[in-house]
Amino acid sequence: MIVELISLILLWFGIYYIVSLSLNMEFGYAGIPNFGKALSVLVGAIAVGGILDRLLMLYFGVGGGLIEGSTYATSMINDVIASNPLVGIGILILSIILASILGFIVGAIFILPSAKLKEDYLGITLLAISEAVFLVCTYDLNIIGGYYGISTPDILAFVSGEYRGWVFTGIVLFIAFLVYLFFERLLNTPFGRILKAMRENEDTVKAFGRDIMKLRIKTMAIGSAIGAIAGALYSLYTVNIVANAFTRVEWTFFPFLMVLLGGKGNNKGVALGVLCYVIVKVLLDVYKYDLKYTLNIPFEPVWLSYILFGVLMLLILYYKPSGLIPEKPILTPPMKKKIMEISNNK
Amino acid sequence: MEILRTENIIKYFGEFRALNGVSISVNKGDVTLIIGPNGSGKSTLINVITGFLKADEGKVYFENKDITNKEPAELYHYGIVRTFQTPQPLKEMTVLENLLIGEINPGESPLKALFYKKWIPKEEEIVEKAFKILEFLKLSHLYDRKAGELSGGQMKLVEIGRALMTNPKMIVMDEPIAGVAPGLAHDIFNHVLELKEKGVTFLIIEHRLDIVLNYIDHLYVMFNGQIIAEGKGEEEIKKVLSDPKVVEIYIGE
Amino acid sequence: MILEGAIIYSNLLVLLALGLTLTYITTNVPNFAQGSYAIVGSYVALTMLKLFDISPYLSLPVLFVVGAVVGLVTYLALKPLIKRGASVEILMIATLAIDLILLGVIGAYSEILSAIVGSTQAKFVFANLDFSLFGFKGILFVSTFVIILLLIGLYLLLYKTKFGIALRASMENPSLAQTVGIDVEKTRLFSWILSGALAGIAGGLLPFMQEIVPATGGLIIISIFAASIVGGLRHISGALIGGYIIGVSESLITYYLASAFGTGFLVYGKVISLIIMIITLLVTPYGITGVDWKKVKKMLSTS
Amino acid sequence: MIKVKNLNAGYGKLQILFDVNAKIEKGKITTVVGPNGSGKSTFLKTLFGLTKIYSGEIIFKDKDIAKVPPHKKARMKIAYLPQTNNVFANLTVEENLKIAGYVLNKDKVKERIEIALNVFPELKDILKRKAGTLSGGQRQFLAMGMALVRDAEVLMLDEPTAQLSPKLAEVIFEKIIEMRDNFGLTILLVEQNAKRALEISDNGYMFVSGRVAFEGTAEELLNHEKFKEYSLGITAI
Amino acid sequence: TQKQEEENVIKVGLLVDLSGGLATYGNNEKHICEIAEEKINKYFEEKGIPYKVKLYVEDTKADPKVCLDKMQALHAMGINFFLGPMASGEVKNVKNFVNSNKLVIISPSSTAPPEAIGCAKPEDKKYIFRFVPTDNFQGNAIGDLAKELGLKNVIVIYRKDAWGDGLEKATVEKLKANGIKVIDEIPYDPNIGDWSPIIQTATNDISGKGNDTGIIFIGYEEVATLLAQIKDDSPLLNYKWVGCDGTANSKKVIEEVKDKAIKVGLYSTMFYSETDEAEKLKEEFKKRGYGEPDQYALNVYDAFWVGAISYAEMLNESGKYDADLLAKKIKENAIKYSEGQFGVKSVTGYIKLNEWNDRASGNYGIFAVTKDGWKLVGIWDSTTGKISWQ
Ligand SMILES: Nc1ncnc2c1ncn2[C@@H]1O[C@H](COP(=O)(O)OP(=O)(O)OP(=O)(O)O)[C@@H](O)[C@H]1O
Ligand SMILES: Nc1ncnc2c1ncn2[C@@H]1O[C@H](COP(=O)(O)OP(=O)(O)OP(=O)(O)O)[C@@H](O)[C@H]1O
Ligand SMILES: [Mg+2]
Ligand SMILES: [Mg+2]
Repeated sequence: MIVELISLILLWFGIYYIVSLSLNMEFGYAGIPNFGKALSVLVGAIAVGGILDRLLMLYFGVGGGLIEGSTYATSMINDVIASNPLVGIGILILSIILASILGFIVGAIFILPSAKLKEDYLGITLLAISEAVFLVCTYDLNIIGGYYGISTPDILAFVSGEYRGWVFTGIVLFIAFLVYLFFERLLNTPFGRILKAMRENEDTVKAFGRDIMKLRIKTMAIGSAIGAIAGALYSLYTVNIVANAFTRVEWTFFPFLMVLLGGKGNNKGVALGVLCYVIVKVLLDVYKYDLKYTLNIPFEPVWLSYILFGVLMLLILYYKPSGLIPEKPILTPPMKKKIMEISNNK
Repeated sequence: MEILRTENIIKYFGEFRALNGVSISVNKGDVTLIIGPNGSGKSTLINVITGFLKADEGKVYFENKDITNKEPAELYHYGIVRTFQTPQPLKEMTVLENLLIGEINPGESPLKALFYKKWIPKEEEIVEKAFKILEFLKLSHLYDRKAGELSGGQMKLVEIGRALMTNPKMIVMDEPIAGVAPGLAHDIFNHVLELKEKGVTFLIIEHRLDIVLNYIDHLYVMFNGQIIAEGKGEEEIKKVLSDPKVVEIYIGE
Repeated sequence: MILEGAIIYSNLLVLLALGLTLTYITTNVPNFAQGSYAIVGSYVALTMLKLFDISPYLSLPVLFVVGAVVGLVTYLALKPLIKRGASVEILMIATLAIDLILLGVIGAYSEILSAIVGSTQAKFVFANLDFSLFGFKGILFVSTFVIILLLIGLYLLLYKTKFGIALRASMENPSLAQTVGIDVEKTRLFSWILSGALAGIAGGLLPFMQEIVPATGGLIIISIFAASIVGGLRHISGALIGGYIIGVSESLITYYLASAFGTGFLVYGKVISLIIMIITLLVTPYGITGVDWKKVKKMLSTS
Repeated sequence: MIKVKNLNAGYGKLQILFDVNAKIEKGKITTVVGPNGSGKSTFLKTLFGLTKIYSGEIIFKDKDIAKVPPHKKARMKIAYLPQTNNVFANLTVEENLKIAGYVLNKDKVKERIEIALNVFPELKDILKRKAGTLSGGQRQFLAMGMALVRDAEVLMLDEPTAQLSPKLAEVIFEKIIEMRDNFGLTILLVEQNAKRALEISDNGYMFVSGRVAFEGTAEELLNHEKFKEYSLGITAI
Repeated sequence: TQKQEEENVIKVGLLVDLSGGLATYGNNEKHICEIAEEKINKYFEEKGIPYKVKLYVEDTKADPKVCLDKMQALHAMGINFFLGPMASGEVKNVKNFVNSNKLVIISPSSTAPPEAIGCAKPEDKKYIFRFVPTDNFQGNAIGDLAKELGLKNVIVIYRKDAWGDGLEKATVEKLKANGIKVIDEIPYDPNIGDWSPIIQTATNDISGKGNDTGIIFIGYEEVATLLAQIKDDSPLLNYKWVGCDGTANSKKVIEEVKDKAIKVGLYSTMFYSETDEAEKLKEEFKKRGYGEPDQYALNVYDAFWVGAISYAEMLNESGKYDADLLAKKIKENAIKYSEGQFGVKSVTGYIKLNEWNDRASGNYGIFAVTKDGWKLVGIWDSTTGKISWQ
């Protein structure tokens, strides 16, 4: 049981860490209130489901609608993967590439309203765009199968069932680690600094020659590309895509919670925030029944778990209103060197 | 030689005409001062020149290029840098970071940021420079303090320091020494003179005449959105300042 | 018929958006729990109906009070954070946590109520209880009346009384507000209470229009935000205008689109209202009430 | 009027003021000068209760008010004009003035606003404008006007003439003198326009690094070595 | 000892929507499972079967992602057998987790065809049972019912989700085959706030049509809200309405819009079994203050029984959890259970599963709203397609 719990926690840690890291760059660093984060995750799913699946259907010559067609096409590719793991890995890489390209493009377009809109107005507009796309994808069955959903290839068809979860968790953690390294490298630099400056005061940044719009576009393109990777991974994990699984609550609000819990503008803090969230959630999911029986409450433990979850989150916020690990200044190597010099001189 | 010229700038806020046909000319390497009663449109003029407000009519030329209503970011690349009357600190960032923003580093492009070699040299250079400026502004002991937690005068100093980080052709300063201790204010203007020697042009708004008059070459007086007097050189400036109209509206008895 | 529905729906959105705008104006917190506040009100109204046989219209005063208590409790929960100078985002996320708590409470309560009443109370409407007047539904009159009353009251309060100015002042700059002698604590408390009370009222009326389940709050919050924002977050009349834009586009415009392009469009009501909101915001970046009409007039007269 | 004893205060864990002792005499103008960041504003904020006090006493009318919350101090007829963010940007000029008289009754407010508008007639034309759209100087005299509306006994002003034209700055200084001489107000002034400020003051303090570096009459301070050092620059990059 | 006790407990997960749009159904399923839990435990005790069942309820909010999250958590607690989830999208989202971890689930209400939930071959669905026939059955029943009612033209109003969409398609197909003209197909958003666009559209469609026209409503209890919002003098109330198992026997309809429902009849199809077992269960359900159980609640009740019995047999035979054995047992026991071989009776009639493990049997009762509430007015025979009116 413990083993399964750990696997579960690690898997979700990995997936949410990828989403939260990208959100942290957009929101924690650049100050863009991206309440449409779920869109980038959905885009990842569209890359896998809407594009890759169609390619597979073409390749195998499966006709008919997307919903049934994808079932047959993926079933065929799964047979191939089962005997040739390389194909599975190839599909994983292909999915990630497709997702990040599509995410990159969508992110760059998605932020364009920010040319005119500020803060709350921008935040709600991003939310609205994301929600509109979500609803269209849910009701229109031709994009990714809507509420029926479509199948995606099982990249681990060669791994036997009981180990599949572990292997996939490993893959997710590995990719999350790469994403972490990427962001650390990308953001502990003048780029990260200028993003924070933009968050703090746009006028100053403008007066000193930076094009705010370009910076935002770059940020959101990268952020959405990474978010899309998480979406692709999730789709590959569940081996299918159901459009209404990409809700704003699960993929926007909770990641925001994780980022703020951990401490925005701090990639390590965010890791802690994600971990806290996932652990609390999983443990509550599991142990709430014991609570019910020990406390003898007259209603379903589900409700209790919602209440407790909310209370715990509030408590963490009380205890650490600027996150578990607060933001730290960006110190580039030359800054570190110079500061060392000064403190030695003292 | 003229570096900046405005022609008949008109600017409305709603129905209110804040600038009513302002034409000024600034010579390269001069320190030009604009004075005028509160609300006469000085800051508005500067905001139009630096692209933070769009002129309703009129033209702005910099080095004979038409820069009317260009974006602030673009003007920076023409060589114009400015400070704000109300300081605009990057509140959650350190004083040092606030200064470093003054110079553009190639590492601000996400692609180059990934390759340290592309930006470390520049970074070393600007860090060095930033500490020198902090030293001068008596802020070096506060380099790691958040800018939002500075005193009013210190914020003003950071604002100036950031402008000094760059090597622009022209620095536009909106009341740079309001709230700055008098001694340090003199120091700052002495530094202005140093930079002027190197050919930097200054366009400045300031009310503290007791301090700034010793350092300027050229004076404009604004009133109700118009230029009402101008003087170049010590003699003329004196004359303008003793003009009864100027005394009445601005200097007082 | 279609117009009537659209007006009622808009009215309810206005009511909900009013509360949201109010806490936003006065405490700067975008309250994600606003929807659930209303649902608390709905369940209380249901309780009054089931246990004491009191019509939901008559229980509005009670709902006002209950809503006020919910607002108060939320504020007390947020207070330590506000005191510690938490950022707007942190507060917003905290309201999300509160929303979750409310969902849990509502869900648990609905079960307990079901047990008492003897049938499942997880989902309900009041539409069948409504009266009708001149061939129109009662809710049309009641909601319109409540809105007019509240708008006038709020307008007078916020823009015409000293206390109203104090409310807005303490949001903008609490420490300066203290220097002029405003007890910032009290003003915040008041606006949360009032906002909760407004939501309570909205909660009593909402079931006349749509089905209520414990999660309804989370489902409607986007429409509430949309209404509040498209009208302009800084002014209470923004909620009025916004509520109508969102409400009317969700029903009326959707209906006309559907009759022009096929009934398939009918499911896209929310999408259409969101798109209209986005377009409106792109034209008027600070919401409708943020438009500088003098400037527009000048632009029109010069062109 | 106000007596400060061994005051230690700061922001959170960061101590700014160290063992400050001071006396603000009734009906007199006391001016505080000092380099940027020396703790002048912090001193005023501390008196008003906007910072964290670690130890020390603030005696006002024989009572220790160190722990009294700011909004109550406003009711004790202590007024404070902050250095920055001293108007409500989203309220109109009129609303700003009204709210300044929050603790007064309606008629009194009207009367005081009348007085303030007479001192700053420039405000009359812009009553309906949002304070956020004012020029720097206009904002400053709105803030001063708000201080006047308050009808206080003790007035603490943090750089009231910053950003004002020389003419208006002089008007302010004259008003300050008038308030002392005609209304008997106690005034605590922080100024970087130090020379002029000390010329009109009775007593002077100089702060350096959060400590009182000089205490005496204004005249003594004007002629003191330390003051010269502070007002004439010497360093360069 | 505790450990022993633990080993003798058969943990059963129930994945339902408790807080979202399907909350009443979720609650009904939950309550009926609680009744089943008691009865099964009593039955085990009487028969000397050394196990106890224990129910773990989770709220999925009808969100496929949440559904998978919860299933993962429950599985981590050692639960291998699940009742639910409710929607086809949810079933699809957990499908792979079920297969790779060898869990067994029985959904009481997912009706989409197997290919639509990602199963290319019966092998893919060997652990996924559905105790509800796919949409064709009920679609045929509704189509035939419309014909029997003498309808020549119909408007179909349907819920836009996997459940409503599937049933609508099947129904329309049958309607057309029966020579009935479908004037319009009007979808509605499951989270709909204002019904007036739907009402207005339907009114426009129907204006001037003869009384051989009808309205087919494919959705859940929101029909009560819809009817409540239709004005008393609306022309829509002059036509016959046909519902489905989502509306049949809805207590809300009786409580909230009985008069209007009587006026339009609201002929609704529902799984029919001759056993009086169902009646007894309904009685018990009502007695406990839960109201009227819906079709899906009855399905899950049977699913629980079959699952529990099979689980116990599996443990007896192999001593541990064995998915393949359990699946095999469920398939066999479904029939035995329907035939009453265990001494308890099915409440939903004969449960025959096809090669996809989906239910492939069943007659439909036709219920209508009368002055005395819901009444069985006819029975549709799945083999003949004929309706025998009562
Ligand atoms: N909110 C704050 N949080 C933390 N430190 C602060 C804060 N405000 C001011 N400080 C620090 O306290 C010290 C004293 O600041 P203060 O504002 O009292 O200076 P001052 O004498 O008024 O200077 P100035 O003449 O520039 O207004 C400075 O070093 C400043 O950095
Ligand atoms: N955004 C705005 N909206 C409306 N009016 C404005 C706005 N900005 C400035 N004004 C008005 O335009 C006039 C000129 O303002 P400006 O800031 O240029 O004055 P200034 O000469 O810089 O004064 P000061 O010396 O006090 O800073 C003032 O009357 C001011 O109130
Ligand atoms: Mg100015
Ligand atoms: Mg100060």
